[in-house]
Amino acid sequence: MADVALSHSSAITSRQSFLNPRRRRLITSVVLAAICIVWVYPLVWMVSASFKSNSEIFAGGGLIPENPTFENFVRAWHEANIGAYFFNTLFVTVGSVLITTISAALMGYALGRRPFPGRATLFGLMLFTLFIPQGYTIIPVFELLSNLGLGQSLWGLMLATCGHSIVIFTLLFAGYFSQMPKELEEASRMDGVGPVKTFWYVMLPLSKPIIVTVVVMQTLQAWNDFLLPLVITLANPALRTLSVGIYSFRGEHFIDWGGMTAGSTITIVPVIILFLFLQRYFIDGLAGAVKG
Amino acid sequence: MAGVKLTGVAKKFGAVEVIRGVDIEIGEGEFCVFVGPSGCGKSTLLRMIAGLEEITAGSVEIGGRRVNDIDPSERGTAMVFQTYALYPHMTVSQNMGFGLRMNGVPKPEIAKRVAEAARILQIEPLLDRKPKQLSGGQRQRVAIGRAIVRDPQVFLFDEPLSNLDAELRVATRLEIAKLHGQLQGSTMIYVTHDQVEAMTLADRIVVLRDGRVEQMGEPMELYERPANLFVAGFIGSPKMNFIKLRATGDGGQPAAELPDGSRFALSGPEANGAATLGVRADGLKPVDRDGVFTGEITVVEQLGDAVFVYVRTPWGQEIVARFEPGAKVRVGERISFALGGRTHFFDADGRGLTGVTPGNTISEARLSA
Amino acid sequence: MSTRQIDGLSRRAFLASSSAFALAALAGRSLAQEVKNIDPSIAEKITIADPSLDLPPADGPFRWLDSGGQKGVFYRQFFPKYAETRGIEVVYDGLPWNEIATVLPLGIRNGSAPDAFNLPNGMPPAVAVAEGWVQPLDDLIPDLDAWKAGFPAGSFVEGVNVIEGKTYGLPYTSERRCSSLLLFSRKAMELTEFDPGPGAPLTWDQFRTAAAQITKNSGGSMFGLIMGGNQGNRWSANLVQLANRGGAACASSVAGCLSCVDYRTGEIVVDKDEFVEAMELLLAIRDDGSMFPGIMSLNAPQARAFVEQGGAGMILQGPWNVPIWEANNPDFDFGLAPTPAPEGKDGKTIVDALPSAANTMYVNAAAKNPAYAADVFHYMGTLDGQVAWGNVVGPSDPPIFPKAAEEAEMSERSKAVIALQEKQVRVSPVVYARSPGFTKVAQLYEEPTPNLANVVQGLYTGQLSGVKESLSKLKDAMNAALDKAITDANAEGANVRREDLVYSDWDPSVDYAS
Amino acid sequence: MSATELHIPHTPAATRQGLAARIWKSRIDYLFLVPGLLIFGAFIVWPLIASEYYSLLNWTGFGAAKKFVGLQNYRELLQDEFFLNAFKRSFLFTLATVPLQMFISLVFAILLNNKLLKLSTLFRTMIFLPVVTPVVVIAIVIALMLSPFNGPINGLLLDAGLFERAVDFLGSPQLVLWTLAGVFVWKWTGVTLIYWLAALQTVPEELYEAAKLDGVKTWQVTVFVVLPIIAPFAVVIGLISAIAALNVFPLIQSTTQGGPFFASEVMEVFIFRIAFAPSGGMVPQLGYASAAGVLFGLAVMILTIFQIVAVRRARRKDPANG
Repeated sequence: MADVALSHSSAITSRQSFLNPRRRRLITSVVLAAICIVWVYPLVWMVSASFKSNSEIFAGGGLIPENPTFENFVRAWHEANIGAYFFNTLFVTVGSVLITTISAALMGYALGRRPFPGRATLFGLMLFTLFIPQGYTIIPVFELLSNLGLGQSLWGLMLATCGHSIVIFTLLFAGYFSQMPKELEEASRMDGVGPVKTFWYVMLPLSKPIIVTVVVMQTLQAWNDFLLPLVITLANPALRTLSVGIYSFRGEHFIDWGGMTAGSTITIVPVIILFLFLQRYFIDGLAGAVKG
Repeated sequence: MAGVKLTGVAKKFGAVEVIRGVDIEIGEGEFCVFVGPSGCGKSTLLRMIAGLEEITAGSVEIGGRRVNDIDPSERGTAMVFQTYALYPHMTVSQNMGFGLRMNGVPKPEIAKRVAEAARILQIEPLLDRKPKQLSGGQRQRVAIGRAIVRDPQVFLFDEPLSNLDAELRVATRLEIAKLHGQLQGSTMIYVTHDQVEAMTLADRIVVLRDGRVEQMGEPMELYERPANLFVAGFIGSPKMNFIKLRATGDGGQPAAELPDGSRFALSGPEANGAATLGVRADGLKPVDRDGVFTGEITVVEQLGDAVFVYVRTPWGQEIVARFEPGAKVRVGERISFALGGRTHFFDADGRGLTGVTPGNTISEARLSA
Repeated sequence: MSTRQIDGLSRRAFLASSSAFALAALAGRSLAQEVKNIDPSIAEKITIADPSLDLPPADGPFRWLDSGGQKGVFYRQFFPKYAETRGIEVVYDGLPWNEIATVLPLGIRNGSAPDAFNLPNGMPPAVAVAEGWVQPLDDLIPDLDAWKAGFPAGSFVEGVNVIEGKTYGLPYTSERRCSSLLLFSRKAMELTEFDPGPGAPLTWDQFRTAAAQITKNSGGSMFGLIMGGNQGNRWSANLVQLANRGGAACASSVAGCLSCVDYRTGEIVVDKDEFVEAMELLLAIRDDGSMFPGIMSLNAPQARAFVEQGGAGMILQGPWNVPIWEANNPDFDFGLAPTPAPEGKDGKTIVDALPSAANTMYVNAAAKNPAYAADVFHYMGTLDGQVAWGNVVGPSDPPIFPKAAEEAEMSERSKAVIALQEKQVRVSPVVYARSPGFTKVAQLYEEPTPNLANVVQGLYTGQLSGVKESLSKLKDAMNAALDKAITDANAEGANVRREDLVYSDWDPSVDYAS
Repeated sequence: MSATELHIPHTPAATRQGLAARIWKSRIDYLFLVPGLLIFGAFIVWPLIASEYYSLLNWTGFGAAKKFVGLQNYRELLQDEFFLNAFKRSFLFTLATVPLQMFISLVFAILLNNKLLKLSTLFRTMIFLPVVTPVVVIAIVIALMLSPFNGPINGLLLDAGLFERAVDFLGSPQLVLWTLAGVFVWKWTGVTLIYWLAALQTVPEELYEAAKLDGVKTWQVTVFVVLPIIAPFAVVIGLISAIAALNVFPLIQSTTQGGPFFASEVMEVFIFRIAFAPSGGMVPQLGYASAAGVLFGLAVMILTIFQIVAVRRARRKDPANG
């Protein structure tokens, strides 16, 4: 934007010609770079600390470790049981992403495109629940899972994790599908393709931006989720997810800054990699959420 | 191959009646165009034939079989959509073969049919492209190809050309006309709001308005004998000139009075009811005297093969007349016209009157005398 | 104040007092991790005798749940050996108290609760019995009476681990602990003019001066005093025990319907001068700048670690610090002394009952392997088991058999702690024994917010002002809550009165005994 | 064009058919709904209904003893200063974070919206990183960074001579809520930034060009052309951000648990404390906590409805975005 408004006429004056668009851009870049470095400093500091011994961390000093060590990672991996927690989290995340995406897409399709009786009511109900804080509903959720025999299993956790954002995702899908030309469905209907196949072969492939958004958002949700896994895995620490594991590791190692930062680093690496790979789709999808 | 017969077909959306009892019979192999202004229900009617809209009342028969409650895919119809409705994530050949694939047609058979359709439409080089990589015209062909591979008895076109630019529209119109020739015996139903398309393509035109059939017939029949004001105004370009008449027939001799008070005689059995005079641009002949009316030229449009001259009448109406190329007319000139070609008369309800012909101008002098 | 009479333990007050450990046991959880250098030979010294009873084949793994901490250290060594000897599989879980509070009720409901467990903090055993969570030991341990006779007097108390004549809990650790010992780094103490020790407590003034001197003389690298400030129980325990030293005769409960009750009068004494002055002492240390910065974001283990690392000189904490420091950092030179007392005073530290209610183990009413639970319980109630326990746990959760405490192998410091606690800690009357209806009161009692821990925190951070006013307000709220609970309990037929809390014969300087 | 016709079929047709027939006809649609409805019903609707029922009980959440007390919980809540304070803090927190977050992200968005700025994707990614970092990790990092003892930030402040004594960001009752608000803004600005960038996409390129030719300065274009165009989005973005800001439980629970002395206890933390984590020997009061949740939910909903009305108004005023 910096150069956009540099006008013809004003560019003639000497002050302005010093600040030509290129220079302006350069200055903007430098300022932004400085801000961004401060912005990510805590995370960089965390990664840096994870390679330092505790005494070096406490001594302060620069970001580059004097005697880089992997010991923190080894310790965090073993003592925080990160390996096992990692796979628990992965299991819950992948499962909940699959279930959520498919259910939200199906429901979003029906809500967005199919004029079935009760559609408006369901829409209203979903909007109504969208704004109600869910933190305190954990007891009924747990009761339900217990009654289903899933109160202490990763499956239960996976299912309950799906509940978090299903409404938002459904509305995202519904919004997206409702904007699709209905001729696509009609064409496929003329071709003798049933609603299920049409959904699967035509509509779903076309909703890739939303799918990616939902996948990333649900991954973040499942990977971040705290209260739900905390309660569900209370009785069985072997089922803990990374967030809960790191939280309790922290409870046990308040002074082991190296271990905590190493554990944290291990935890965020997969999500960050996922984000870097999918960021274009993800950002498009998020953007769609506000435009739609 | 089959004809299509609509009997008393009606459609309601809630309390809104969109189609109000339509009876149409389209013969096998016929190219029938539904034409009408926006909102006249032509697309709805087409979609009812396709099975995309439910039929509130009446019956639709295709090939003698009542299809009201038959699934779209079972009706033997194929549809080409205005927006093409190509599946964006599939290649051209996948687009064309999708329906067949989903219905378990063996792969070699699909390939064969797709290749055949591609050959007919000359889109073989495009088969592996995605719709995004195609031009509008090419997309249109793919959409038609998708219809062809289904080998339907009835082709349904829903304004297939409206998304194309003018030049392409003309070219594609020709292609469709050719296609109709190639696909021997295929019945085609074509919806458009463009009367030129209707005139050029149709074996038969159905003019619709407000969910009713205004007139049905061959193009020239409609052009020459519009059943009512609406059809008369809708068919033909430039639009037919309409001039309000005041019937002044006294006694035996019917006559009509133009808004400026000039009068001319009328003859014919229904002459007394004439309320509107309709005359196309080529029905006005410039005359030196005894013209029906005189006006001042406001605009001259040179089209090369013709000249359209817009004339302001004394009562302030703008009338268009066709001149031969090279006609020497200038803006600001006054010019008199006589009714030199086919004229149309309509009664107060807009119904076309048959057999009414204009007679001589009744001069002021005679009048005053 | 003459005859002694132990009726039993106030379950609720008891549990409440133990919730000091409750939250400390959040820390407790960490102990298991923190004590890394356990001598493996200790496990070898655990001898497991033949089964005390006929053991049926196990139905699935035998599962044991407690609050971990030092207990975890013991059981993680004990159970592998036990499992091997008995030829069964054992699953041991050590969970923080707040997790037990959530997990156990849910587990009971969906049938996944372990065979033996600690009750959630704040849950009166009578409630657990009434709700059918636990089963009595009477039918599980054949020689029950002989076994019980091996315990010191006051171990089995009606209303605490005996309900309506049936024995439910295994009371295997002693509550005779002082959770606000003055623990200090010798290096830090050398910066002061004082030399405290087990027999030489500091006065409050000395304590304050020492803190200031450490801060000043270390040149700012070290602060005089540290506390786990975001852990409410540390505030209340320290305040009550400082007040105890000034003569306040009430247990250091953080919660519960009978917290801070002086049984001599039956009154809640939380706004008495001893309390006010103890609070003002803490505020003075804060205002001197001698308190470690940012303690409101520290929990107890963190605070403990800063002492070890040289960030702070002194800490008011429990005996469990001793084995932790010794195990983690053998080079760390630290000393200990009783809680500082006001000039010229030497009040006792009061606990609600002899057995540690928090550590008491119960058998699941729906246990799959009750016999094995009983077998382990039986073992823990023998001298062998008690010594094995003492060897590992040391002074943190002392064995309830005094003989075991003597016989167990412990460091000098640990022995000194136990001796100090024997001298310093006294058991108060237990109201549940005399008036069983109070179990109902305990169930119905609704703790006021803010509670004592909150008020102390609020005063410390400056969100509350006026020590006396705040504590009086708290007392009124506690009284109101207690009176309401009594009224409600009577409505349900408890038949109790506020006067039941008065034990005019109680002498706080000696254990109250029947 | 038959555009108008095309839209008509979308309105659920009230045909002459009976409801049953229409339902039967839509049976496949209901099939589509099944998995989603199961999840929605089980994990959202049922807990809500259950909570509202619980809110009428005097119930710990565990024992079998449920006592119906009608609206008593609600009456008590309205006199509970801790509830009222938590309520107030929640809204204060929202009022502090939402505008700040929106402003910071808007500035970023305007700067990053320059196609010629080569590093803009990198910058955007950097600003987005805290968003993808789990809250628990953020809590750890923040606690370490802000530690008054050995923490790098205090080290910096002390070295710079800005303060004499270390600042206890998370331990001081005066600072803690604002510290957390800052952390919250830092964590979530990345998302708002994306929303703003999306909004900026709707500003036609020609407008910038036209302004350029008119000799209008950058800031003038921004203030007088761009901002008015994207203004309607502000309401939507504000709404999304406000909802997010009311759900700060994980951040606060994993940093201060609402302390010190309730200074950072917002609504969700209050509810959690009452329902699950009563301090000391306090008994959980699920009924009471549920009532608090219901009241809070109602308040949030009313707030939301206000905002939605505002959105509608804004959209109506600006036909371009209708």
